[in-house]
Amino acid sequence: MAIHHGRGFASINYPIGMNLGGDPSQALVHSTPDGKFKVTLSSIDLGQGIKSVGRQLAAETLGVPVEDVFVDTADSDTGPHDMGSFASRGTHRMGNAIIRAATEARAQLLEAAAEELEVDASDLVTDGRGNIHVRGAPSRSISVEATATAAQFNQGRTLAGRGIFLVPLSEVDSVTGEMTPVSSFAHAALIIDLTVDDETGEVEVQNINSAYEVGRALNPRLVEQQLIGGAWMGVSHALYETTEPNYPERSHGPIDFNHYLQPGPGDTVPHHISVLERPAPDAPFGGKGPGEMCANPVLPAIANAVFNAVGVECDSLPITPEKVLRGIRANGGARPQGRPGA
Amino acid sequence: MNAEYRKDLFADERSDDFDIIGKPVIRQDILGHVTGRSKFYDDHAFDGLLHMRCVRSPHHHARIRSVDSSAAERQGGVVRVLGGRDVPVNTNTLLSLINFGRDDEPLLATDKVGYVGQPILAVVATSVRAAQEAVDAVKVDYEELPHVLDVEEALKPEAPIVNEEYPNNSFDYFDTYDHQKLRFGDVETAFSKADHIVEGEYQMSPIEQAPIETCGAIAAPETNDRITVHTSTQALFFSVGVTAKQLDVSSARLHFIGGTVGGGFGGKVDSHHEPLAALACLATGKPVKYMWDRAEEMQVGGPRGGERWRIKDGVMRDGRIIARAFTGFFDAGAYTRLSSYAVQKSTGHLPGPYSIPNVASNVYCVFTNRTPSTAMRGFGITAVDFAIERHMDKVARAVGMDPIELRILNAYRDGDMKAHRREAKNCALIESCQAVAQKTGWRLSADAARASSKSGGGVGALGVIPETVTDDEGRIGERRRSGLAPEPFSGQGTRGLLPEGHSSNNSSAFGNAPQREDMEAEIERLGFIGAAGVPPTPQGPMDETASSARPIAPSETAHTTHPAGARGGPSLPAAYTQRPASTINQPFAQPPAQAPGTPAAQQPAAAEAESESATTHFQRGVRRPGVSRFISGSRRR
Amino acid sequence: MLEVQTYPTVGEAASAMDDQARFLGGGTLIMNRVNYGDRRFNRIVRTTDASLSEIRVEGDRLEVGAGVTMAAILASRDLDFLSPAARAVGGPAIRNMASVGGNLMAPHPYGDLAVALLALDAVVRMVSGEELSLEDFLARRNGVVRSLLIRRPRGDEFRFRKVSRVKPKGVSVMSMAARLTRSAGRLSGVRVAYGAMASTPVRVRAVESALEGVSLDHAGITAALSAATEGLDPPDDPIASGWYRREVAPVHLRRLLLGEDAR
Amino acid sequence: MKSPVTFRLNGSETAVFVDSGANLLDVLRRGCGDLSPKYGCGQGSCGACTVLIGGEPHVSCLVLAETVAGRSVETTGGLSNGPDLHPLQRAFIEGFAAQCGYCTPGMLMSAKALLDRNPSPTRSEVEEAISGNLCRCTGYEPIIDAILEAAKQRGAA
Repeated sequence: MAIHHGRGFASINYPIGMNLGGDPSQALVHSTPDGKFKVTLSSIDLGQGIKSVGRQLAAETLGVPVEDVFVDTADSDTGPHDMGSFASRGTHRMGNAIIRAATEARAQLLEAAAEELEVDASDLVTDGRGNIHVRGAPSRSISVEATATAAQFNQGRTLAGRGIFLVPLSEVDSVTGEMTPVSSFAHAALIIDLTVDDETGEVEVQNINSAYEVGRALNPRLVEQQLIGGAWMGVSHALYETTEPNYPERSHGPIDFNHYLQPGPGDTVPHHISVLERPAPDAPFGGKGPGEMCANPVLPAIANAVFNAVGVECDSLPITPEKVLRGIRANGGARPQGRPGA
Repeated sequence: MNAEYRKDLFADERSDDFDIIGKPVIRQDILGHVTGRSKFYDDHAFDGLLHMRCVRSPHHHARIRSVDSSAAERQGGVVRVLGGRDVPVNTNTLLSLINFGRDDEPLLATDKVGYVGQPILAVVATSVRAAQEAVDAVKVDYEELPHVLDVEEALKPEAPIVNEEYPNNSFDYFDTYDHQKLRFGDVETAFSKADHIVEGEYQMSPIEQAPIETCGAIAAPETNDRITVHTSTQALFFSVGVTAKQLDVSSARLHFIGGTVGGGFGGKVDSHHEPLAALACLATGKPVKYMWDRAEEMQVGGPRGGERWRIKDGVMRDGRIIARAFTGFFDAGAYTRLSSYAVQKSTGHLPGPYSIPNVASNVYCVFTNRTPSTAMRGFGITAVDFAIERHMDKVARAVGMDPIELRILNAYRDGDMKAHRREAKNCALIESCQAVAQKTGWRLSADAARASSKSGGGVGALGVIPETVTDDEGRIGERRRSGLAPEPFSGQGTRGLLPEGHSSNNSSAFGNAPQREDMEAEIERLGFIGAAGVPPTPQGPMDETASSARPIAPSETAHTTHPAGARGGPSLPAAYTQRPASTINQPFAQPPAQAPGTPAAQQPAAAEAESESATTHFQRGVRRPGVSRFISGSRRR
Repeated sequence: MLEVQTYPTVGEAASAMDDQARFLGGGTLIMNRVNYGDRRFNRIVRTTDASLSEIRVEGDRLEVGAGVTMAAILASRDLDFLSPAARAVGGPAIRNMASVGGNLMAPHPYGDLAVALLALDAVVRMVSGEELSLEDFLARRNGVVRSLLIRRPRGDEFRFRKVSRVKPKGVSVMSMAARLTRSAGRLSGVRVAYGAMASTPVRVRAVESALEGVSLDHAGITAALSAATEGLDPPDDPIASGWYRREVAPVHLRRLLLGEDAR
Repeated sequence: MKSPVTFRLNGSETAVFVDSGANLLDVLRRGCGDLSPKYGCGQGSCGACTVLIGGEPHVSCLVLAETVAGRSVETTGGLSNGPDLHPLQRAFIEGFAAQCGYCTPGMLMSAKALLDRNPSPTRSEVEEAISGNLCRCTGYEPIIDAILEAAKQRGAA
């Protein structure tokens, strides 16, 4: 009986904002009479946080406090068209649409304020705390609230914005596969430490060290949510999950969560994350959506670590104890490979 | 968990001076979540709500001889039993909304079933129990048919036909090929020059998205002859479009509400619940809920498909990968859904984040008698990355190299040419590798530790689109007739040669210009410094201290690896050696006469013809009977 | 339609049973079937009889009502030896509902508590008054159970181990229980039972006899490990294949017998 | 067939007619209009429907509704005291312990049952307490951390 330690590495990139459908997103922004802003979309929040990210993008772009902005999604009567929340397009496509809508609304906000202050709109800046003032002269100011009231009740002006973001459709060439598939790439590199029990084939992940390059962490806590949950899902995909345990045969497909295996709360793995930010041109504030990619490097890193631990090639997922045990048997015993990078 | 932010990296491209961006602002939706007041689709109460359950196939593949629902219709609580004949446009394919692929999947099966669990009838009743009892009372007479469950078995000549719309058991690409090709350089010649050949096969398991909230929709009559649909969809307007199309109603009558969804992970794009619930609502005039139970979610809901990938690498002793060939199979199950698209998405991802001068792939969307697969987190990429990164470790062992060093050596850098013929930009693989190696004490050589994504890219052969060998193998139906092997260049088909620099189109990866000037944000307010911002960057400033850490290929290697006309065998006729831009999507065997080597950029006429033909397709799509009044995009098969 | 009949005494409930009825204990098995429209039954029979939830102690003899929940076992000092098995069942919510009687009826791969009870030679007392060994009951699995009669094991002679892939709680790859009674320093009259290794929890007689008269150490248990799956044809399911169960059963049996650390 | 059932829901007397064989989850959601417990499986395997009966966690999808007659039922809908959030709710908010939010009401009920009985649990006691509650988004760690934080805050208060 022996427990073998293994270390494995993998690095990946991930396409952000797939571009094979020519898929647009739209956003609308408008102000209430007291200078609070509503953002209407038809994005879907599946937990990834588009309501929250959209709100931050709108508030930053408008130059108003985040508490004064709310995102309303998704109602097909009020939210303009959006292709959907998939393919790592939400932050990229909708984020850009929101920035454009908020930019237009901001321009009107500043014009309305300029009229009240009797200055040129191009001389005005926002302070992010609900005020607009002349650049370099904070005393010549008007609140966003007063501006909105004046705009709507005195000036007869809307403070609203429309945004659409469309990356035109990329054709795919039939012979070379030439295409323009994506807007940018996110990146990740990851090291897994695990143990393998050579009597049972059981694998236990001990530690994850990762580096994720996300363009810009628009909200670091939301990014961390995705990276932690995504790494968990990566462990789950690598070691546990399948709807068809005997693929390609269809027997013994699970129909409940007791039989569809996933790591439980007692299987959490210490995870040290490094976040890198190389802002992507054309992405909102440079941010790339981290949600989809973060599970991917975990799968091969685990397989590589299992090989490192016991010398078994695990090229078929999930890496069940049975597959590891069969591999050890086929090799006539565990064949530890020695610690890499030492 | 702990997280560190490496603000030191790429600091010259980024300003972090914001009020709200980059701040840990509390989630907008969290108070609703912790008080249980967030409104998910099932959190809407309706008087007289009806429930729907489906009669489902117990067979992998069977002809439906007859269906008798008379007993079920008489049972207590049953309001309506709906079949395929009740659906105005019963057959659909999800991507018809972007004009991609042919309608191939019935909402409710009428003539035959192609997988266990396929719905045949939808029973609408006053309670779930009454609907379940009625489902049990329906009698379906089946004639079982032979079935196929393995992707490669399905491509063989003797395999049963899974999906009559695609009788070769593979999706038709460009009305020409049974797979999507990628051809970049000359893999065969490069393999012959490589010091090592490393091969491997990798298999992804089918995986359930497993959102804790199961998929579903509630459709209720609204005032003004409209229907309100509360839905778990991940794509609101996809669902509107599919419903408008299949019910043949104006989208003006559809009011879809969603946006607060209990997890999706890709499994809530398929838009099957909305049309069925809305159909039942129209048929009964009552609110109807169609919600999957967990068993349906797990076995009837489309999973991440099983994918199989084979990789063959040609590697030099120093670790440079000079050629990589892929053969990929997406197990679509019985119907297309999104798998046809995933094949192209994965093709655009090859050969992973590495710069390899010769790449080829054949990727297949294969029909088998299993639950149709669909999107899941990392769709089209997760399995490829598994394959590539397993393979990179095997390559490292073959050449006796540290696995991270191997990746950094081959990593793509700004300015490198990618296999899909676009320049790499905004790369950060090397820095990600270095960051994780550094904190775990994984020792890297000085060269690898100093390497940078921003330097050494685009040099020599890695900076250009190479002269490329092409082929016309795998035409639709050929494989079924001849049993042709699936690997690239595995047959005796005609070879062609495209000149260095050949590009067939120049589509932008960047967004449309703002509609009006005042929608365009100032770059400085978006946090980009210098060259990093919008629009597309030229190459960033060279970091003088960074080492290229990349053995620059001698120019001899760079430019003579695939000499024109030097391939084994008779030299090709001139007509096959050049492939002008305007032939995109035309069968390869009939290229129009064209001066060789005319760069695509000098062919405005061709580009115009392109966009015109796209418009034509779009209009034709819109006018097709049964197509939704609005459409979500335009593209070609 | 589904009918629910509630009776004040378990006796009346038992007489209301027929093949169209199911007896509702904690609900974890039956309500699942109800929710999924199982039409093999159209009546639910239940009782409000408090005596079903009693735990009676007479010296080292215990009578545990069929309605006693896993949570109640965990809360009972008298049943501390059953804690590892009771804790192996579900999460806290399931343990507040799942009953001893239900665990005897649970289909593969469930029934971890029954594995422990098998190794303890528990006797099933039916509502009819009939008493039979748990092994015999599991072979037929019908009738309404009133209680289980259990003799408290001595010292550390009772062992239980559940092998699950999900921590801290998951379905059994297998579970194992052993009562390692000794005579003059040697094992004697040992009981060993497995769960998830057959269609019901089973006693493993080949192992029991191979342990007769040996010492509890590596050398002593060798023959028992060789006989670990004798006569068994473990099932395939989504959790593990029969092959895997057979291959690792000796490993887990050794770890159980010698008290080696579980991972 | 419907029959009347009376019980206490989040401290208030409640009477509702239930269908024969109905589970408590359906009755709470559709009969009482308390939409905080969620349907995730109907099998007792996900925990999204967890409520407290007599202070103890139960998966309400497997509880025959009429069996709660005369008993006290607590749901996440009643967890806050008016606008004053329970320490668990505050800890979940500040700890970013929810993403899609669908498992959250069930998690909170399991966590409340734990803290009511064991005000300063260990990490493994927290893991055990939520071992019947599935989360597909977070990887559990932020949830475990939030429950431990809530225990700390409650101890400090």
